[in-house]
Amino acid sequence: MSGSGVRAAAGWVLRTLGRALTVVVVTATVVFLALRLAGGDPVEAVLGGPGSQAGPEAVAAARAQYGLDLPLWQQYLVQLRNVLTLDLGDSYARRVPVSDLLTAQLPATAVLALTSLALAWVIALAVAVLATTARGRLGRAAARVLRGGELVASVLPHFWLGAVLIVVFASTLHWFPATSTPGSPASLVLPTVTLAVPLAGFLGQLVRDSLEEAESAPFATTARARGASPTRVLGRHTLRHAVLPAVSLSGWAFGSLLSGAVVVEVLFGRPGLGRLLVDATLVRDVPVVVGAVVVVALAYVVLTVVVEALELALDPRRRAGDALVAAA
Amino acid sequence: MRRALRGFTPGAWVALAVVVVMLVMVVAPGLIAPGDPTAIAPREAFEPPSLAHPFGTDESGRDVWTRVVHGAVSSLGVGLQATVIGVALAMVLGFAAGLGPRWLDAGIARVVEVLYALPTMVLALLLVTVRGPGLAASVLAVGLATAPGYARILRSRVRGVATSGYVAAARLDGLAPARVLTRHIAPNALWPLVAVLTLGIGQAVVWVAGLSFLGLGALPPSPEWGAMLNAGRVYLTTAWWLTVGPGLAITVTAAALTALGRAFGRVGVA
Amino acid sequence: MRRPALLPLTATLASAALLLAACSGTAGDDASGAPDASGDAGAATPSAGGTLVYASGDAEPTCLDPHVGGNYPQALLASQFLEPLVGRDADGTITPWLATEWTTSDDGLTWDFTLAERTFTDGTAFDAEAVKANVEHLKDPATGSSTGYLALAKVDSVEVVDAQHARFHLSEPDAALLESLSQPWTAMESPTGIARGTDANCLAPVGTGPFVVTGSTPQQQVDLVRNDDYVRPDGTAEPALLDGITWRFLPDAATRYAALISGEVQVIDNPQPDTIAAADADSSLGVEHIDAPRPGSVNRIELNSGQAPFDDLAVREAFIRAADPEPGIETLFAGVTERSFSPLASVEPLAYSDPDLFTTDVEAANALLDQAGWTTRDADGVRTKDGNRLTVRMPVSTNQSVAAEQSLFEQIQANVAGVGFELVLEPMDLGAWYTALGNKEYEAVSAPYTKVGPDVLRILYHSDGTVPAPSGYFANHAFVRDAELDAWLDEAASTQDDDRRAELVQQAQQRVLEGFYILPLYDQQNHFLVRGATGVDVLHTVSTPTFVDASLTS
Amino acid sequence: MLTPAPVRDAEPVLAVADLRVSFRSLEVLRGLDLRVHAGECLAVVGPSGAGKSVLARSLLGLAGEGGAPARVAAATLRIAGRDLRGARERDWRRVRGRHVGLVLQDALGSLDPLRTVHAEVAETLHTSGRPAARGSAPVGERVRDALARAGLPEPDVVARQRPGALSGGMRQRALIASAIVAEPPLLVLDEPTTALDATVAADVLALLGRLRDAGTALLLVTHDLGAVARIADRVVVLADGRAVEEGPTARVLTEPHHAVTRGLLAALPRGPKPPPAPVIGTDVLLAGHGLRRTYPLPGRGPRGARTAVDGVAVTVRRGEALGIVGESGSGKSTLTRLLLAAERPDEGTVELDRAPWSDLPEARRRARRARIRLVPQDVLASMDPRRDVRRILRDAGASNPVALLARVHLGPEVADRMPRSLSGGQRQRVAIARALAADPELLVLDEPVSALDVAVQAGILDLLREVQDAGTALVLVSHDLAVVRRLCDRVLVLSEGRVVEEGAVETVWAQPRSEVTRALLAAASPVGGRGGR
Repeated sequence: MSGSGVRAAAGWVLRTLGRALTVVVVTATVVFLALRLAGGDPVEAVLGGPGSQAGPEAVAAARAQYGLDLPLWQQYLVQLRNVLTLDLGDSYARRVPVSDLLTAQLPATAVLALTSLALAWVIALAVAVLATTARGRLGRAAARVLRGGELVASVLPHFWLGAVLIVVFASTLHWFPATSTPGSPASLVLPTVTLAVPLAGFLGQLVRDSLEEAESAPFATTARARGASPTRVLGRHTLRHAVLPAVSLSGWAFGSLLSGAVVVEVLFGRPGLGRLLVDATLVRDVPVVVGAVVVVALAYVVLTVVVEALELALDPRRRAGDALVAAA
Repeated sequence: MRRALRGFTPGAWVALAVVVVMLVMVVAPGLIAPGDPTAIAPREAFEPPSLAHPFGTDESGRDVWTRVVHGAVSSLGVGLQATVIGVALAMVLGFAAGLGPRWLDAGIARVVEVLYALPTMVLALLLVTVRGPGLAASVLAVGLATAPGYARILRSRVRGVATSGYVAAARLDGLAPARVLTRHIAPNALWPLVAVLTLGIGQAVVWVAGLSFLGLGALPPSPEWGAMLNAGRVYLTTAWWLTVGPGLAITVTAAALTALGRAFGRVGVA
Repeated sequence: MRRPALLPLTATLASAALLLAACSGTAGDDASGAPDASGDAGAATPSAGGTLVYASGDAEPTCLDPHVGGNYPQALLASQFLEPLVGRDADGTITPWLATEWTTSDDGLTWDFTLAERTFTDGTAFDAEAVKANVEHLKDPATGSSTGYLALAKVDSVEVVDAQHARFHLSEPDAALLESLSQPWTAMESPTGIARGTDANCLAPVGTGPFVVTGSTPQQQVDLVRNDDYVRPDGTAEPALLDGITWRFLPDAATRYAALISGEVQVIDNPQPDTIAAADADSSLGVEHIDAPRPGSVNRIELNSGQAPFDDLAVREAFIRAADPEPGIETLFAGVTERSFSPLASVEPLAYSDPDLFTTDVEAANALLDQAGWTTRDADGVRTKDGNRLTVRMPVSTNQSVAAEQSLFEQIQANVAGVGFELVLEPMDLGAWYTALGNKEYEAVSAPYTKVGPDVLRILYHSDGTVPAPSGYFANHAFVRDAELDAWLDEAASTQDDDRRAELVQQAQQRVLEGFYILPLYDQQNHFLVRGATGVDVLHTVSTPTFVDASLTS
Repeated sequence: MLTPAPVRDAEPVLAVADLRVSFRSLEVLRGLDLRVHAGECLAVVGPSGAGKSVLARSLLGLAGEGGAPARVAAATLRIAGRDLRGARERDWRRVRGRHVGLVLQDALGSLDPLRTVHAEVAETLHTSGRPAARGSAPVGERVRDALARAGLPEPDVVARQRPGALSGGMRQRALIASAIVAEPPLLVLDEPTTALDATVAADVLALLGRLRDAGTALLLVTHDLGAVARIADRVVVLADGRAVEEGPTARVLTEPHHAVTRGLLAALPRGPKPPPAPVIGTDVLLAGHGLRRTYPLPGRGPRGARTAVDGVAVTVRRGEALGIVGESGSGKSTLTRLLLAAERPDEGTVELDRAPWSDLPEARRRARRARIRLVPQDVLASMDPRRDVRRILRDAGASNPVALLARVHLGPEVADRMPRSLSGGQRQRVAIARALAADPELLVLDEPVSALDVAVQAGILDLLREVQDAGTALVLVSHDLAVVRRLCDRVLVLSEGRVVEEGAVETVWAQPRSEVTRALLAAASPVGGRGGR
């Protein structure tokens, strides 16, 4: 790599770190302020939850232990320092370091989100390809059904879909368990499907739109004129064009997955960040909520970096060398 | 608009018809379902669908059909409000980023990123803890959560329009910048949002419904669809029909709005 | 379950499922939690060993030590590994447990307990020192105890007479001391365990109970294994049949029931009333239903008499006359519970009922409101007086209220709307709910209170209960301030005379009911559904389940 | 310049009889007969909508491309000896690439932008059987060979690049390389030079000529009669789905029989500017002195820069028509922008009517912008898609849009149309009308006819002549010398940002002094002829 290349890489790393820092600090601040303005005394989280009838000495002791007797701005600075040092402090309610708690909960959510994302992409691509390449009367009818299915899937509320899946596949057919068992892949099936189906519907529409566009582009015609089979045209040309817009919308997918994870984790009784967030918010366990949101925000930054890399891999036009020539 | 309709596929026409029916439900629900959506009859609870009760009755003996019809106002209302909030915020961000100097564009990119990094559910949870119960927090959360997406679309549209041939032509025709903005940039940048908006309302309806699962939805006894769907969900094994009405209402409405939005997008100025 | 009704759904989703089955490989085979559900309770035979899976709908305790804070989820779990000094049988009689006998002085200020010979599961001996350490732990502000701290408010100190004898010194007589000591929140923990500090003790408190906490996965489960050296309250050394219990947290009621039916779990709590009824009605499901209403207060709506409009007796009566919850209770709870007309739970022997006070009478309600000056109605049909609407704000804790209960509130909302009340139901999370209560931003509220014995009346209706704790919490939500009632409750709390106590308790209940401070609804619901296990029993203190004689059926 | 007629008795590479193609109820081709022999180039010409593109696609079994399912029927359809009547998709795939290659007009769109040139060119080899097994050179070598044959310098470098990194001419060559890599006996070319500069187009045509000479049968679909004259042996004139005239190129172009053919030829711009000579004032309307404009190259730091306009002086007199010609990248567009004060020169100034123009702040220029108006190259993009023609004209200052439309020979009904729904010629007229709305003294036209059909082109040129005769000065930017000669009084030849030649059009035409001008003249349409025959 040339000197300018090294400089460019260093600049990129700095920029990314700067972005991460901004996002983390801003989200942590927003969450801290929101929770502290929300009403509900965090000290109750220490004393066994809201509605505590602990005596005044107990309350004072707890306040002192967790620094809740400091002025709010000092508490904020402490919180911010904790975030920036990735120490994150201790949970008020659970009395363990937030980082331990998050380390324990993150994998479950990550596995759920990633398997769902993978499944959603598989479904979306399969449906888009089937719907686009369908031939004949029957095929076109099937394609129409698939398109309608995509549309409906994209608007299914997670909680309802999950509930229906549980009733059908857990309590009626006994195919898959409704709840999570550590280390059991089968217990991942229903939550994954619940998360994946609406996302697949959304991605599928995007992919299909751009696939149809790419299939009618001149380069596809040219490829066919070279004797390329439909499979080859799809595999070597159009599919790559088709996934690009959906990949760019990964920020949206991220939000959808994380929001869905909150619902799915509660519904299926799975451990995970989403459920942790809900529970911690209810009891005003500020360090846990801040920590969880910061982790989510960092995950988002990581995701955008991955997406950028993916876009570069998929679309060489974005690479520096070509961009120079194209711009000139 | 007339030109837009000419480009409609049969599917888009069906979607348009559904939306029109929904609008009737909003404007004059009594025409379709004359009953009182909150009138209880505990002794007639959990009745399966029949001619008298097309969607059955719920746990309090209320007619689910009547509630679904009367719920259109609040359900579509929240979708619309959330989308309006999202679009309003997006317009500020999008135009500022699209027309402003580089540092402003970069700053707004950060704001958008932060909004993206806070998933809808998390935003909603936080807002509900701050603002208290009711739909207002959900609406605001969904509005905020959808804003970054709109803002990004708008920013690139504004950029695109601002560098377009007709804006350049207008400048060379001697048109003042403010007039260029109001006459050319704003209408052309906002036009594609009609499609996105339509689509967004449908999505917002679904989001708000999703929030009711966490108890962040409409206040009882409002027949908001998401709240109904969540209330009916717990009886899925014993009274499945409770979710059919609101479930259909949500999916059909959102699907129709999505289809319509996509149709607008296709025939509109692409 | 109505299988035919589900067919369309099944058909639509079946294709997707097929796809997934292919993706997940041998999912169907190794689904550890999804065994064949054809098991029939009639043919089932109990077998020793095995791990029972319990699915709790209650919040996951953030600390397993019930001394810290002290809520019902902690009690549920603590009942499996901690034991109290005394027990309580079905008719309310106090029975020996870790204390084999006890005497009290004439002035009621000194109690002597003779202790059983037990060893904590960490090897520490259970003796008078341990009892002293436990009481001190509960009373130490640093522990942050709430429930146990209140229960032992009158205990000044514990004196170690000798290893097997502990003497309690009280500041004033406490008629409810034994009942207080029977609760899981005051159960005995190993002093060695307590000495580890709150953080460690929260993760795995050490007791003398039939099971031992071995670990926990946050938001997933707590693992319990059998205490092989367990000695039962009657002194026989006989460990539990099960190898252990997996205590899981499944917040969603529908999912819990589905997990029970699919065989993933054997016991669930907080089931939906409709699923209880379905299980009761269909014996082929093989579900055993245990109905164990909680002691203490009944589930009721308290009317805030401390501020308008419910500072007016007539308005309170009008509300209660118009509410008409009975049809709703019948349908929503599908016969699994009955309407209550008492401030106290039906399991309390001293509960006093007066159904006549609660007959529905819309005309009377209207007349009462007219009398009270709420004569005009606005466009929404809500009564007004001096420009104020007859609005009743009711914060509803979505974490504490099951769906059926929230539906019942909606029905009451519709009913009282008929006479001109605007009942605003405000669903909110627990934190916000307590905040609303603390700020007195409510006119009506439902806040069940679990405590063993009629002493709960003193907590809920004594004017002392209107003074908030440091957190802002106060128990007397109805804001009852009645000097005579206070006197009766004080005397009931300290009298050594059981008959006098019964008389006072009844008088007090009568006063509360006649003052229309509360609208009693039904017992605090506490049901367990069991499938694939037998021998599950319930303790008669705070109705927590015990699995000491439970075994899995195959 | 025509090659000797090939041997006719051999089996033709392409034989088509009574070819009919219809989409739903619309018949686009109505019985067409074609024969192309090896080493022969057959041109198919005709006005827009004659069915030329459908024909090109039908010959590869791709008539249905673009959505609507097509019905294709023919009495004969033979390519390289294979009967393809009723051929199924699988049969067609064996023919495409190997026996017939296709080159489309839009080279940028026709090459997959995400793939390297190598991948695109090699594709045919991968689809038409296993290349290695066919006993020929390995793929890399054959791709290299094809690129070299297509006239690309440094084929190894080009092979690694992506289409986006290539210039228009290189892209077109790469596309041709991808069509000839498997050495098909028949090459179908759909408007292969339309999007190219005259000189580049001439090179590409020369390449095609070499391919033909090497024995490839070419079917050239085009509306560019100049291209036809250069390489076609025979011409088929298509109108309304039928062949209305067929014959050797020389005969068809010089003695057209059919009205359509005559119309096509008549519309070609040729010859000098018709009299009467316009009234040209003596005072200078617009003058640029020492204009220089440099663009930084992105990512290259302060050192990297490209000088687009380098010390240009230009004057336009009142009522005069000035032509600015040059190849792509010669600085034409930048100079136009400088004259319009759309951007500021790095050095030098532009004066309008002897008053400062480029040096003024934009706010003070605005009032005078009515005096100098632009008709941009991409006319459609310059019109707000949300506004109809009436509003577009009003926006530009027209008080009576209908009268203005009449001035550009458009009916009043056009006022209510949206720009998208207009034909290319109509759009161009609307654009001119808009530019005329404020009665400017100078009209700057950037390639006003390059995207238009010859017939439409002629009409626009006539209109511009009318505009000049009415007293408006014109600056016509074009790469087509024939167009400039037809319309302009004076011409400025640009190359690499500098003026290489300047003078009266006829003088430059007759005695070009610079190499660049000579090359442009050589590339200019030979049908028009240098001498105006």
